[in-house]
Amino acid sequence: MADDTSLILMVGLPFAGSFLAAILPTNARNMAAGLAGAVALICLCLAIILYPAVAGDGAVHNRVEWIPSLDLNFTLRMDGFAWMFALLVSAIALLVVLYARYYMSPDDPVPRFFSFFLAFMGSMLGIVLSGNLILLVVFWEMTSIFSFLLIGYWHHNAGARDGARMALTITGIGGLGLLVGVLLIGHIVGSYDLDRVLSSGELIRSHPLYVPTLCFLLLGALTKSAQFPFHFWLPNAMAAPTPVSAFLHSATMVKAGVFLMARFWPVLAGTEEWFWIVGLAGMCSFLLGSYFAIFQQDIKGLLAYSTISHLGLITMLLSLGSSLGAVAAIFHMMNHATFKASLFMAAGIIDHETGTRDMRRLSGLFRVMPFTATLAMVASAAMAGVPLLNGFLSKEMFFAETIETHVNSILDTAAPYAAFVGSAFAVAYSVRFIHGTFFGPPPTNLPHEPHEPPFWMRFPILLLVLACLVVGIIPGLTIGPFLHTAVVSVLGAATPEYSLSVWHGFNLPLLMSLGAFVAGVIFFLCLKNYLATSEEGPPYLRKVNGQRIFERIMVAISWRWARLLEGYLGTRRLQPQLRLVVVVALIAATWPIWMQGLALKPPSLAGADPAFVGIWAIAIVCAVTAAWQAKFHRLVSLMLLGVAGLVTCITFLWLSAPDLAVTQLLVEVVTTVLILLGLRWLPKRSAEIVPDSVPLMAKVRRYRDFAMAIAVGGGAMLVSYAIMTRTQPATIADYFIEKAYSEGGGKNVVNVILVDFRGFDTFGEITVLGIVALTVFALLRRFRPAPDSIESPEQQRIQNAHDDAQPDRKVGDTISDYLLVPALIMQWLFPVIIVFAAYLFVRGHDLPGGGFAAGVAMASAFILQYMAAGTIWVEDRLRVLPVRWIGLGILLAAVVGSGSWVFGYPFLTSHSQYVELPLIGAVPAASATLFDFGVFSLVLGATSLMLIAIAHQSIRRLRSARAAAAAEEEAA
Amino acid sequence: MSGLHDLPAWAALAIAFLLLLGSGLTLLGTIGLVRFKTFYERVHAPTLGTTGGAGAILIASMLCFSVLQSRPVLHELLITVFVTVTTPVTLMLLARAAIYRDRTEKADSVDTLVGDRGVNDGEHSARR
Amino acid sequence: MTWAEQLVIVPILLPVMTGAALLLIDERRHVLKAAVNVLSTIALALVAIALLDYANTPTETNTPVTSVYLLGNWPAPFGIVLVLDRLSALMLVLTAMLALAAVVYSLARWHRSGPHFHTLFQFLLMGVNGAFLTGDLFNLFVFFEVMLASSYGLVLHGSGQGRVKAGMHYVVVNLAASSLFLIGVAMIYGVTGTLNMADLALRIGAVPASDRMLLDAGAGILGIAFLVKAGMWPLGFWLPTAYNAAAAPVAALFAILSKVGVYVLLRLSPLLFGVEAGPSSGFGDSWLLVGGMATIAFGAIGVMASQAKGRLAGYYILVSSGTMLAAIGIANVSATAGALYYMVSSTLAISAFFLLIELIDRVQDPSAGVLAITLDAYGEDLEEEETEEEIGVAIPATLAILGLCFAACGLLLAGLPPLSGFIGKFAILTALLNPEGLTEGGNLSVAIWAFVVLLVLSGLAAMISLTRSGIQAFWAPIEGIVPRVLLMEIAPVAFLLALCVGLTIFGGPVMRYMDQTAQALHTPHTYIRNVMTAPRVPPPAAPTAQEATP
Amino acid sequence: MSTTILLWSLLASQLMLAAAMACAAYRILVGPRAQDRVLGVDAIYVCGMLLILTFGIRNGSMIYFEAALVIALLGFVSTAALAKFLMRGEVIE
Amino acid sequence: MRRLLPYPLLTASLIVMWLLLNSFSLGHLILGTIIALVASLSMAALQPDKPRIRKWHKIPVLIGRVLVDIYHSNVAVAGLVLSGGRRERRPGFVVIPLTLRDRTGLAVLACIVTATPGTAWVEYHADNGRLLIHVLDLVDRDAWIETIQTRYEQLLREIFE
Amino acid sequence: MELVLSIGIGVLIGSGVWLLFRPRTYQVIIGLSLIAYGVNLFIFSMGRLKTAAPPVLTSGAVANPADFADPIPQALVLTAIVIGFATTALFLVVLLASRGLTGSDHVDGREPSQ
Ligand code: NA
Ligand code: NA
Repeated sequence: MADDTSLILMVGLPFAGSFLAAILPTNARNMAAGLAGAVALICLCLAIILYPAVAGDGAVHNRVEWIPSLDLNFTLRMDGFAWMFALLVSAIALLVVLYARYYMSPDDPVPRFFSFFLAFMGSMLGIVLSGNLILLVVFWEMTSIFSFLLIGYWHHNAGARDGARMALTITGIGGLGLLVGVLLIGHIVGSYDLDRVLSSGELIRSHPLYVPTLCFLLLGALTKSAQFPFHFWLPNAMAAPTPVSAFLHSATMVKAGVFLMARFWPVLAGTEEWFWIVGLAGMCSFLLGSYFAIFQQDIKGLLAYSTISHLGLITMLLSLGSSLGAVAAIFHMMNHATFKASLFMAAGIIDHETGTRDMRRLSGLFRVMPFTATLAMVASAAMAGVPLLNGFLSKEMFFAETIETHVNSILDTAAPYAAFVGSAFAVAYSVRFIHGTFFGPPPTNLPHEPHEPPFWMRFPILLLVLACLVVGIIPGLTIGPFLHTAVVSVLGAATPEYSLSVWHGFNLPLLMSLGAFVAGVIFFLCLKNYLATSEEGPPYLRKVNGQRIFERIMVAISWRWARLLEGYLGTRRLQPQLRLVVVVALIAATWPIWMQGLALKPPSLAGADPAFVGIWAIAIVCAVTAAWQAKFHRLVSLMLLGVAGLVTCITFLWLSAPDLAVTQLLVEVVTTVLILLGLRWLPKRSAEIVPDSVPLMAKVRRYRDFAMAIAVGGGAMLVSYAIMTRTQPATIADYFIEKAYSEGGGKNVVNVILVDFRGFDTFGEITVLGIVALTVFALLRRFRPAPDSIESPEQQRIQNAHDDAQPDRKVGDTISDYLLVPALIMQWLFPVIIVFAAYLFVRGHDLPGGGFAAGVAMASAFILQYMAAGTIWVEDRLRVLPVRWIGLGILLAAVVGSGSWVFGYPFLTSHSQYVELPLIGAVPAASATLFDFGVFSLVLGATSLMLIAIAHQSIRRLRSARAAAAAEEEAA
Repeated sequence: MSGLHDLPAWAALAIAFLLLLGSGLTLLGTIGLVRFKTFYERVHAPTLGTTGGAGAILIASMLCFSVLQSRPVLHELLITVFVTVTTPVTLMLLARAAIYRDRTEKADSVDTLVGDRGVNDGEHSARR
Repeated sequence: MTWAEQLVIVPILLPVMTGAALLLIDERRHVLKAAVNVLSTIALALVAIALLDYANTPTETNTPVTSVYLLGNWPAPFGIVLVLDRLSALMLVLTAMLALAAVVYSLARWHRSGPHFHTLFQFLLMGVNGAFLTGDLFNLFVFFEVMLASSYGLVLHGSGQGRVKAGMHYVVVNLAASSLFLIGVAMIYGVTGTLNMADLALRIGAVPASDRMLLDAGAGILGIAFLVKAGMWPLGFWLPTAYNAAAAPVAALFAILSKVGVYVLLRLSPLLFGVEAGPSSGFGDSWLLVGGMATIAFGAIGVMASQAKGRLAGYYILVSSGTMLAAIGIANVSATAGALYYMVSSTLAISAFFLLIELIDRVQDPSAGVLAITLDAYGEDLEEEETEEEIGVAIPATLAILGLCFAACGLLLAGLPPLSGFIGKFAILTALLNPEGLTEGGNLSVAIWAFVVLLVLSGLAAMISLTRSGIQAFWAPIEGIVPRVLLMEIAPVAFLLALCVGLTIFGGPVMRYMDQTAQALHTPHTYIRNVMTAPRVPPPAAPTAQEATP
Repeated sequence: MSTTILLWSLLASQLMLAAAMACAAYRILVGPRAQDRVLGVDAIYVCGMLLILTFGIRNGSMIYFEAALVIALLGFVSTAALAKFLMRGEVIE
Repeated sequence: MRRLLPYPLLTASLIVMWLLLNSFSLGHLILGTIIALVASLSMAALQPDKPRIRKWHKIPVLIGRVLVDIYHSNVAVAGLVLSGGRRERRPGFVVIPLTLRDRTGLAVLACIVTATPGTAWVEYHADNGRLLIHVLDLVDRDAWIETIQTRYEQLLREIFE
Repeated sequence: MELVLSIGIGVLIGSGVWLLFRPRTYQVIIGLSLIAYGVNLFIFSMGRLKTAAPPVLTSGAVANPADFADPIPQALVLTAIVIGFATTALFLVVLLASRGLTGSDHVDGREPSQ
């Protein structure tokens, strides 16, 4: 198999496996485990097969173009370091799968677990194998996501949910930081290709954006590796099933952070900023982690803090900027993975077999599970750094490095002391773990009766512990070459001389080790009794709970502050929104005028018709009064609005727009009726309910609104005046006037524009009308009047009561008397208006009028009948199917428009011609006329539909009352 | 303002007279609308415009266009007819509504609703 | 005219004719109406794809395809023109995809919860497609109105207090915006004497200095109208409420509506105020940038502050709009390309999310969906339709599938890898940081830094909020209520998400398309030339035959 | 001369009609009751119609005639609706 | 024929209307006839009472009277307005018992009464035929009853009943 | 003429805007109508003002555009009138529905808490 294909397979297989596992049935436990194991095994084998290539050529590449224009490609790249990690990831994955097969309960949806697990594994492999930084970020965030799912696997447990969320939030923030950092690197280097970036160290370090880049990248790395001050998510992630912890917190997830730091070590390390930031974070994590670990009562908590501490150790090593430190760091990454994985698994066995992980309740388990205990003890020893185990070797290197001077500073001077103290703490918590769990009196009162777990559950631990031993005893023969390959791939030419051997002579590091060992044991002995009963967490610092602080901050920022800000910066009320729209538009219009100035012709009334001035004086007074009266005197306001409308119509007429005048007049009539129909359903409102004194704030608001209204009105006035008094540029209108008759076949240019030149606008516009009518209809189908409007209007009740009370009258006499004569006239006007509508329609193309005006006129004929005789009367006689008219109108217009297709012309190409009819003479036969008929049909339908739909509300109420009465009768 | 210059003097003068008459009558009608004290008096006012006023102006219009176009232009007749037929509808409906409103407020018989008494005591808010 | 050229108008005509024809079918024949609607939508999708393919055909001269359709066979700039180019084709396809998902989803039950759903649905498509295709400013207004009118109907579809309240705000604010639109168009006409966009582009540079302030003021007012529709802060407060109130399929389709405003700005800003515009060049860009960023910030805050998923989604639309606006304000090709990709991805995702919300809410309260329709909608309606038993197949493993879809939506919305949400965001970010191209570097302004930070933080806000609501929906319930979800409800969600996956996998070609689109937008010569010289179909040999083009 | 007289009388007549409209508007504004206002609306519509007619004469054009016709034929619809609303509280029953 | 032409008078009027609106030509006559027919047919759908005119020749008489009265009352009312407050007016209501029952006749009467400045139709009770009118300057109540009844009602009854 | 019309436009739009900011739905609908008048006139005015020059050709001869008022704003206003009418109707019904469902005629569907 080609090497590059193997790379793809290594990343792809886990995802494929994940998908397969996801679709397995919930109870397919063994199949899921087998699948996961097989995938891990194949990955492991692939890694092993790839070793020669990696060791020989330095790196295996596979590049698949993804989005080349963004320099985002699916580039995989395996060098020694990546290989080491890939091996570690797949090997430990294999072991964890085996372990998990026994660990997971049949009640759990195990396939889902393995699905997440495999996806996580694939993401982790993706991180280590990415040859493109953006791709790395992709996988990086995917590990966050899948770890979230894995930690929250037992989501019925609130702790799991919170832990998962916190892990995701912290690592997600880190991931975003990493993204920004990577983007900055791309900005500096000009590429996201890892090879190019790795060879641009000098460029990056000398770039002005180096510090921000560094900070962002470290934000990613430190959060992922749970380094101070982002460490607190890790202990909470212990709510995950133990196999998850064993995998995530040994070889993967948290290792991704230090992996990244090591990966970028040649590019970023060696500066003072790097030293300080990384060093400080590492040292704090190292010390805090180990100190906190001592005081944990939960085994997994202890291991979690220990993980923080060990990763702090690695971080410290990387911070130093010395190549030997880097070697030690890489070495410790591997060592920590092996012993920590085994320890987590052991903790899981204890939990699984006893039902608890609380060291206060556990003791003397050595008696019941000696084999497991032995393994755990060896692994703990490795963790404590006991000689002949792998942990010892890297710790010695660590000591040796801390003693050296790197960047002369307090931090550097403090390093050896910190190393010593931290190691002593490590010994203390390791001893505590072993002592508290396996020794002491036999366990009592445990949830389960403890016993050894099945062999295959112990087996992974056994293998890992063996590895700890073998590496610890004969490092040079076992891990040596692989480590070297890894180191060389990171450090390249800067690879230092180092030796991997158990015995380096009796030197200061060894002395420190011994001292730390002794100090740690003594420290433990001092604390032993206290720890047996103490609360979780170290004394005094218990209250400083990172998790709680984080939660508080999160809740404050993401919830309380966000809501407050949402309230401050936004509104759910309509009026402020409208004010904003208006103000912003005002600013948008004022700004350019303000900046550039506006030259205005001096205002003058010369040339103005006095009558025109007069009617506008009326309109202005009426408009202002309409605005003023609209709250309490609705009818007055409506009438005044009508006056303003009438003056508008006359203005159109005066200024040479008879079509507009006719249309506006017709619309005016229909609108008035419409609003009157609506008024029936509005609450009574009279001035009496107004409190005498208006609160100050309301007054202020009113003045503000008033000022805004004046500003807007003044603006509109200025702008319209300015434009009206400027000479008009050459407009496209000239063309229309010239061609209206010769090509459009009509003399009324406006109408020709409407049905021909710009018929498409009309087509859209009538559709709007149709849509609105349908909406009105739909909304009224569900109309439910307010309780105080359900009754008949007061007038009708009084009149009916009056009729009822008079012996010679019956209910309804008043109305029939009232309408006796008017109704007759209105009825006889019906055909007259129809003829008038026909007139408007027919002459439209040559003179003012047209389909729209005709439609509205026709609709008023119907309305008049409804007004005269009532809904029921009319509908007994006329079948009004407005919805059909709407549909037919649109269809007709569209069909006429597309008729031109047949002749190969675009939509709406009109065909106009005067046809000689016998007896009649030349008749204009433009296809536009048919189009106009569609308009007519639609307008008629839409207008009637709206008015009738509202009118129907009155009789619907009657009908429902009648139905209710009938139902009552039936019941009685 | 083309066409008007083509009008013969007699027509121009006749039109001018009719126009002034019509608009004068209309104005008088609306002045009545302002001046009359009660609603029932005011009802009469607009009819001055719809009969005399409109009649005069429509005749002026007919005259003008008939002369200008040298053919009888009679479509103004339609306006006359429509106005004559439609104005009463509104006025009838309105007058009856006013009666009703006064009755419900005064609970009186019609016959007391005469003259200045009983009507319009300055209720300033239109009801609904 | 070739069929391909005639096809340009089909995305407008097909919906309107379908909508009209649906009116002739009796209201009670749901199945027939639904079938007509679905078939028409499918046909529309096919047409849109064909047009996209056509727009993406390489031309001999290597200039972008700009197909001009002269309505009524009147030459530009006098008649109305439709213009198909990569951008409009892209928007058409996007619309069709959302429509397809929404219509199928609605068949589960929403389409019966009020009259004329199908007609309004088709008319909305007509309006949206028209807005994307038209090359005429006033015709744009008309299509905006078509779109808005049907959206008014649809937002109120199903009635009920919440919808009516939200709908009222939606209607009023948009009416105000429509007035601004008219004023803006009128002013531009008053100063330049034309309505055709391409012609306008030619004339703007030549506007005399004494009139320029009026032109700019008109353009500013017009811009505000679009910004109201795009939901820019502080003009978009109506949006989350309205979208939250709308029925699920309606909200899903509405995801495209806020993009119409964005589209217009995207189209007009470089066309009218590009380098050719003389002193007006670059007009409004900095306002867009600042406003866009404010919108991102406000949207992100709202996303975090929202408990109801519908509101969250609504606020996310603001984030998405803000991102687009700010990217338009940046006015550079690669940022525009990235923004286009981002827009497609976020629109699909938000649409899927709107559909999903209703299904997820059933996890917490299985009766929620049904109640939403019937509770306060019917009242004492006598014409109440008979409540039919739901038709369709309920799907197994509902929770897992819902969870998966939710996760996918979450990733897309938060811009997390590996889905297209991340790629879109990354494309914008990398364009911001490398305005001259990745290998060129260049100086970065404070505004760009602010934009970068906002983009990143808005993703974070989405992540936090979505995690919160996801945990609440899927992990918190003690009793595992398995809601009844029909195949035709989940399939559209899956379809939209699959499109996002497709966008991810085929990121390369898609991004290339976006690059070319952005390139054409920023160098509109071809657009202008093709519109202004579009040949008329020669009139039949009539005596009055006019010359083909002026 | 006669044309001048005609033009002046047109002007005067339009002014008078505008004044008539003002009077009617006064009634609408002042009321005091709704029916008075409706009366004003009715009157103002008639005045408007006459104004349109005079305008047509003034321009010697019949093109403005439709507008007057619309008022004559349909203008009453809104006032009748208003009146009916006053009487019955409902325009269409 | 009756189906096609339910209201011949209406149809004819509509044709006249059409021809007045448009200039007279053969084409318009045909078109107008078609439109008028359609309009009459739609009117038929409303099933109004069919007015029957018995004495055609009285119509000009009526029109003449109305025109004269309108002229007189125009002058009278204009005078009233001009005189302002100087002359005392006595507005008042008059109840007029009518025997005319034909709806069309009543409608014509209503139009006449209302269109004439100075009188206004206020209320009509169909059951007892009592008509309430308002008169701007009510000098003599009985004279008004007399005028309405003899000058108009009688004529209308002749025409319509 | 220009001055009068521009003042008129300003007053119509200004009064409409004032009503737009009011809390009662009815005020808003009147406001929208006033704005619609103002905006229509505004659009119309963009074609400049011409008296007695309706864009209606008197003969079939080729016309001189200078003799006629600009027809385009007129066509635009016609469209705007129709759309304005439609939206008024729509808003009216929405306010009715809102009033019916919420019992309030406040634009926010509930009385403001004092
Ligand atoms: Na009278
Ligand atoms: Na009278």
